[in-house]
Amino acid sequence: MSEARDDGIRKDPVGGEPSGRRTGDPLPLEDVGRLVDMLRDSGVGEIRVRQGELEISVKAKPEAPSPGPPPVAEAPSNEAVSQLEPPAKVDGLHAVRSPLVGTFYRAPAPGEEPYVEVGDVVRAGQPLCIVEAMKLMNEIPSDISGEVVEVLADNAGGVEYDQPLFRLRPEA
Amino acid sequence: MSEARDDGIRKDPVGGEPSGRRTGDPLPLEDVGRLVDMLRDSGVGEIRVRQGELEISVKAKPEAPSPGPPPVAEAPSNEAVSQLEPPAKVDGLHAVRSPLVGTFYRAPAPGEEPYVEVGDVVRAGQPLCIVEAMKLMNEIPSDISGEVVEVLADNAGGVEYDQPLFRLRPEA
Amino acid sequence: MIGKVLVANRGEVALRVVRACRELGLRSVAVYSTADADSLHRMLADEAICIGPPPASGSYLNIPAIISAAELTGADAIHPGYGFLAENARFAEICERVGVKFVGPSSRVISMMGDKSAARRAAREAGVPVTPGSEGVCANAAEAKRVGAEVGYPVVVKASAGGGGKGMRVVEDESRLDAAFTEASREAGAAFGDGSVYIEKYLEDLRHIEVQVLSEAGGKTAAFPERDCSIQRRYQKLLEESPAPGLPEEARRGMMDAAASLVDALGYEGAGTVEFVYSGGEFFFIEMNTRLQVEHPVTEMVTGADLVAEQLKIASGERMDVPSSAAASVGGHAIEFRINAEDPRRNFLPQAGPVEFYNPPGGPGVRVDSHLYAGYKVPPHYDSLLAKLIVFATDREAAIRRGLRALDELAIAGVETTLPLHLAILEDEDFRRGGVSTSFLARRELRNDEGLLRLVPAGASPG
Amino acid sequence: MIGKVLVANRGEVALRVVRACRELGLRSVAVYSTADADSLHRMLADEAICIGPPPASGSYLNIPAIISAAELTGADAIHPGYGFLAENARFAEICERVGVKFVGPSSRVISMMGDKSAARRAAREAGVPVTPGSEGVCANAAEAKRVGAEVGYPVVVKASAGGGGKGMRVVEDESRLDAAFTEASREAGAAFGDGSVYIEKYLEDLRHIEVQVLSEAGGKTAAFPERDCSIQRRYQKLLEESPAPGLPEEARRGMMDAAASLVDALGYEGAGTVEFVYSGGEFFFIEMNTRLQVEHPVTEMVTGADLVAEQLKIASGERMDVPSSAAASVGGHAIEFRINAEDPRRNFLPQAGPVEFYNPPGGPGVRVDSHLYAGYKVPPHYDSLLAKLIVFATDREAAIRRGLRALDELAIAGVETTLPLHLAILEDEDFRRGGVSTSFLARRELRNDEGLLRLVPAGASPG
Repeated sequence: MSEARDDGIRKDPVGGEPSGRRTGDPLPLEDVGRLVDMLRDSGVGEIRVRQGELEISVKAKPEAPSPGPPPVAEAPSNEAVSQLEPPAKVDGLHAVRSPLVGTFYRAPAPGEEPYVEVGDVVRAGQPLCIVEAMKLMNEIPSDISGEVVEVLADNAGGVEYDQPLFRLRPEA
Repeated sequence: MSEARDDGIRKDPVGGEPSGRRTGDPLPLEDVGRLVDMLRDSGVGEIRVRQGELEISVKAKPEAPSPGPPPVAEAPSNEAVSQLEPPAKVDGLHAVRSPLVGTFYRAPAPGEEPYVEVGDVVRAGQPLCIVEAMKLMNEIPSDISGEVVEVLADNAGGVEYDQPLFRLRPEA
Repeated sequence: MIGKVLVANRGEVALRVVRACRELGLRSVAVYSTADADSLHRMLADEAICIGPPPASGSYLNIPAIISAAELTGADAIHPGYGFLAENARFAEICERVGVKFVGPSSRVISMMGDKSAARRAAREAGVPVTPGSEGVCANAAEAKRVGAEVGYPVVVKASAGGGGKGMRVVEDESRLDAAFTEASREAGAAFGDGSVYIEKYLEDLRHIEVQVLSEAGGKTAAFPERDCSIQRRYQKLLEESPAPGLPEEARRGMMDAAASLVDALGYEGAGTVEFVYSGGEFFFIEMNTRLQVEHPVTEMVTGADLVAEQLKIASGERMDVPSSAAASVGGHAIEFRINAEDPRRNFLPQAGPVEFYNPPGGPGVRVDSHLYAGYKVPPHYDSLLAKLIVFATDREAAIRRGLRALDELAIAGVETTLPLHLAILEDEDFRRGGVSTSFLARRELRNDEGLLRLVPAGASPG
Repeated sequence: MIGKVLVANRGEVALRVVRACRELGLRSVAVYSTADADSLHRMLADEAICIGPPPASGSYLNIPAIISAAELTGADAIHPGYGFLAENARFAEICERVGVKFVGPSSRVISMMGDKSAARRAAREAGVPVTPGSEGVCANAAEAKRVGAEVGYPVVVKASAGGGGKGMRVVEDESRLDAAFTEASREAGAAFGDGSVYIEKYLEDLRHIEVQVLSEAGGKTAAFPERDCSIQRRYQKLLEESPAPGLPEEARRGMMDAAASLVDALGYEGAGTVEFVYSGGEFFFIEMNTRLQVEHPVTEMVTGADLVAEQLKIASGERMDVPSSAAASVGGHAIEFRINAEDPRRNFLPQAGPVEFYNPPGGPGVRVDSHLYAGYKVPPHYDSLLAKLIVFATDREAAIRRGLRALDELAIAGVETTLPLHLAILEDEDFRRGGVSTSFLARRELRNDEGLLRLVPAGASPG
């Protein structure tokens, strides 16, 4: 899906014009407003859109870490897209979950370095990956500070909402 | 129903001829066999049949008192014929239950004295009442020795299988 | 006119009758054993009365207890359901004598149809084709041999009082007839208290096809489009459908007309089923069931009739609400699946115990007749039928697809059931083609295939 | 041809679509919010994907999440069910643009029918009678007054973008029109972001009657016998039936023909419903719902059609399997009862929480469409519809008796539901006579009568 990055769909959610913007153009405030709405409704941490020279980035206010993961129901026996979800905390580890359904990318763009590798120590708010939905690249920030112990999702694979993406050992 | 004691039905279960038997007739062994079967299948303590000069009585072997009443399920909310069943033992009392569905009579025959009154002390095996089913008078013996504390069923009223009929205070 | 109906049965059929009573404005009385105190038929009837201990002999077969319950509750009719006392002529006779309306034919008719050789005679007299064989009971092996020579081997020796395969022997040639006659007679005597046997030509590759009838006893008679009940295991029906796949219209009309003739000749009252074997384009009467059948909903789905309501109307002396002779099919196809508490992976071992989870299927074209609910405990004392799932669709292929969908939705946890066997049957190529014989299941083995069951030819090497 | 269908919905309608897919051999993909992780639609679909948090804005209304789910699972069609995104023209347009087949009409038609004044114009142009009133939107109160004088008072001011009674005002005489116009316009602006309003003559004692249509978009169109949806509470339908009691055949044909004309004129694709008011022997178009409706099973029961399967066939480019123009009724009567998680004894307070016991009714003529099971937790985030009970019988009286029987069997413990209200409606004399108006419930109060609910005339003294 990533090869179709500049088809007609991409601009619909942001409502912009199809072709290159220039420095003198009026600021696309309506687009920004929509992105803000989308960020709020979807619960993601950040949305970034780049289009030619235009780049809009919307980030959520840093929140107090949530008291715990949302309850996970027993997985029924159907062929779900996702793997069986491991419990959020195993051996004191913390799972960073996907705030939206989409395609998981470990790097900001094809050919670039992954945001993080196993063994990296990250700060809360630091981007860990991208989840793409409808051609929008959503940077997923870490919700805690700690060490990356495991990457749970496959690069360029689908992830569900609330699916664990990384396991982190929280900072002592 | 008790006034219809000598209609055609009465003899069907015992298979006898309709009219008066006399002392010289062969013994109705087939009838006895059927009553034995009936006693065994129904779980009653005694069956007595009188017809003219013939009288057959079949009693069950005295059993060790059963370890407890059969489990009683929660009464569903429908209009059952019976009253709500009181628990089998209240304040150490014992319930004597009906071994069959039928009509409850406190006395052996209309106009006669009841088998027992509240306050009477009875022995295990002593008849407490009659439950009539299909014109057969089934004497119901007490399954324990003790004092009659309460009569739970109405004279000439219907009783269900397993319905408590009397409350007895067991002999110390 | 009847006003209050005692339902002398349990399980799904007791519920079926309670439902029909409620819809007709009749009061219903459930009877139950202590093992069924938590049963839906007790809870949903207008009144309920406990009639005895768990063993059926002391409760659902206990005639004095049931008659007493009818008297105590003032019920003026008794519906026997199927099984238990439904074909007990003595019970029907006692009902007649105590003035409680037995919902069904007269004790005389029940008695005659219960005697298989008498039933054959009655059918022959009504002009209904019967399997070639003895006129009535065969007095001895010599008479049996005469009949055998006449109709040709193989023949089958059958108990006149029989049913369910007991007292039955297939005989390949005359040399084995003596022994088979003696064995069948002895087995029949032990099982039914009557050693009478009769001889029929043994037909192979036959289909079991039956015709539902309703009759007002001297008034109108209706014969319904047939049911195909050829999917059986050890003479027990498992899956029934209507119409019978690929049955020529001529055979259908022939069986419906034959059934109506027999019923009229008997002066039959109420609902009944005339059973035929169908083989090589010919059909022969085998027996008549003088009661409601487990598979009656199949007919209800394709014709829109409410057979239990009609039984009650007829018993009440009212006219039935179905067209005289042969009710028309609405042009669809119905299949019933019997979901029994038996483990098909362990030789159909009966199951008992709590049903921890129960999800009946819903949606279009699905009917469920069942006394199950989550938390219900299946008692070990009775028949293993837990639920009947009936699907209806515009044609057989659509009904099969709907059946697969509904069986997939149906969930029963806690006891094993015949559900996976039904899925396997629906996936079988011969079944999907339609028109298989009663040996369908006997010629196949069940194979475990990653948790699912599959049918494979009997004796095939492991797949 | 489509092969895999994403069901962009939850609850009973998601199950309905999953069932249809399975029966047609299409793969199904359920989407669910974290609040619905234990839901049957998730469990019964072939695949399932979690799309967001409990609030619908983040999950079932989250267009990017749903489109992503379709892309990830390779679904080539999306069925929107009803509610949520079913009449969202933008969603349909996005589906069109990403090349996923939206099961429904084009975004252009959804958009046009979503604008009530545009829909009125389209109906008028197709020769369908519309309620007397303004040609389109009224620019100002002066224009509204001109229309009011023309059609006569009372009139009703309605929001063009509206629905569900929002932005709506009944005006008894001209003196109140100015204020009502301003209020309605302001309310519409706040609710829908569009303050446009139009004027219609206000009809009293009207019945809500609607016609189900199916169309192949340029190919065949079928209009089905009508549904009567006059039993409403605050513009929410509660009970629907077909056919409409006492409706003259001429009016039935008139509405069916009108619906078919409109659909043909629109180049409509798929299933839809043309809604009419019926008053004093006349009928007028009010609006068209461009989607499957909650009450579609009522039509399925009386005609034998499978509307969801037909939707999927049409979306797949196949021919539909229903007779062109006006499918014939099979001659029975069907009633649907909406069992909502609302407490009718406490002003219909919405209920949430665990369903401790659930017993759906079974037996003949009963259909249940529900996502309930014992142990299911009703989440507080969504619509209150728990189950649809649909009964079918040969005539209305028999259907009502069957409804009473089935409602009596239906048991839901743990949450209060509208079940007792339905029992009260079925016992109401006016309802039983049939043909009541949409004010039926408004003119009555609920009275507790020994645990049961009864309907009494509004304002009556306590009984």
